[in-house]
Amino acid sequence: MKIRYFAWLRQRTGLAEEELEPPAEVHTVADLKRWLADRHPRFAETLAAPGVVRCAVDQEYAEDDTPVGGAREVAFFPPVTGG
Amino acid sequence: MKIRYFAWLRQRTGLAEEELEPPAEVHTVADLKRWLADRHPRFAETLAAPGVVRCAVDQEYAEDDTPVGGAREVAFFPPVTGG
Amino acid sequence: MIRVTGDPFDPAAEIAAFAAGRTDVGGIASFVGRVRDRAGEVRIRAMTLEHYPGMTERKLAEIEEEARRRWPLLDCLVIHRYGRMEPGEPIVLVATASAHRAAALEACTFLIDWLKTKAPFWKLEETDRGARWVEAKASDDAAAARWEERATG
Amino acid sequence: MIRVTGDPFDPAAEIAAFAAGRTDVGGIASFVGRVRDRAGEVRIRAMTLEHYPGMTERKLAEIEEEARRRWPLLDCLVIHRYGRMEPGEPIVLVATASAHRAAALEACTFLIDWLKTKAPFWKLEETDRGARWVEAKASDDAAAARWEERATG
Repeated sequence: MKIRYFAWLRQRTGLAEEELEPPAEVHTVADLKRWLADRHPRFAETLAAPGVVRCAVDQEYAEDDTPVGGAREVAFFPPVTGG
Repeated sequence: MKIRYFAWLRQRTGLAEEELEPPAEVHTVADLKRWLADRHPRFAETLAAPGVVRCAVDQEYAEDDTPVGGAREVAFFPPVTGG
Repeated sequence: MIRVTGDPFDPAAEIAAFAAGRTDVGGIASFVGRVRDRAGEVRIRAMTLEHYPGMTERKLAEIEEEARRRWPLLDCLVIHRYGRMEPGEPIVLVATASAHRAAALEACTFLIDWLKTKAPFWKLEETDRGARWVEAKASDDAAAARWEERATG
Repeated sequence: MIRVTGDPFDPAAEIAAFAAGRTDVGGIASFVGRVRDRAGEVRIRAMTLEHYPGMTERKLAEIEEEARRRWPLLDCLVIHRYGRMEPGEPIVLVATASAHRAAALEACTFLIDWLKTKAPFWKLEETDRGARWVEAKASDDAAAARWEERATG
């Protein structure tokens, strides 16, 4: 599974993307966040703050309860500010 | 006093403008309409229909009770359709 | 800026020149109204716009002033053509510039809505069934009325 | 049509080509968003737009599809730039064409409102006090929420 980070989350984790194999008990976005928090301590506090981190699973916006099993790509980023 | 007619009112009266001296008893737009109706029979029926003829006195939109004494220019026209 | 002209104009060139080189502008909205080739089932060959010289410029200036009073516009342009035009030709251009998009977009919509009901223009259509004067639309009155300010207090 | 580009683009040239030669179009609305030279008291030297390649195009296409579902658009164009831009440079262009003005103007406003809150772009400002990521605005959420359809029945 490819994990991608954008904007200041990318700066916080220090990487734009990484290829990871989450363990079998990671079923949802919430599970994945908990697992990633252990790997990226500076990402952990950000994940804990409500409304700060948005997520997309296979390029569709996702919520904490969105399943990630079988996903090819999960992305984390702050609220968008384009236009 | 210059009286101007626009769009199909111009076609109805047969003239774009005329220079007239209304009698002293013509105080308002309504008075002027009555006086003009006698001069332009084909204009009379149009003036009688409600909401069909708009008026401007010295290039400001006017109502039936707007005074015309001292006006240099009074215009009659249908509802506008620009843009 | 207000321009009332009997000559053809190029909306894209006007938009290119509008607020050019300004770095305080965050949003530019524009609207171009063009002659269409049909109205319902009726084919339109041409459209002639008659106007009231003098009063037209005065009314457009008042409408621009009102837009500038309501929104913090950095620039504002209204060009309206009169005379005979064929399908595809531009009749009117409204452009607005502001620091933020909402002001530019709302002011642009306001300007064209008020212009439609307050500027003294009249359209004569040449159709395949003859010439006819376009009638005022209730929907235009309703669009303009949205912007009437309610009395306060 | 959707275009996401790292290269500069010319909004006026795009508007000139948009719906060109069509005689069924009665109204064309457009909005251009540009980099501003300041945000409040802070001077902006440049703006870098990061985006999510692939998802950006997908989201913009969805937003265009939604606009076409809601309004009878004859043409629709969204160009959004990414990369580094300086004050005065265009970031985004939205253009809409319809038979009537209300559809063009509403769809244009809708497109920019939804794009602001749904397309995955992030702005990094270079200011005279250093670089900073632009925060999402509650006013943008409110503008986008205006267009949420209420469930019927």
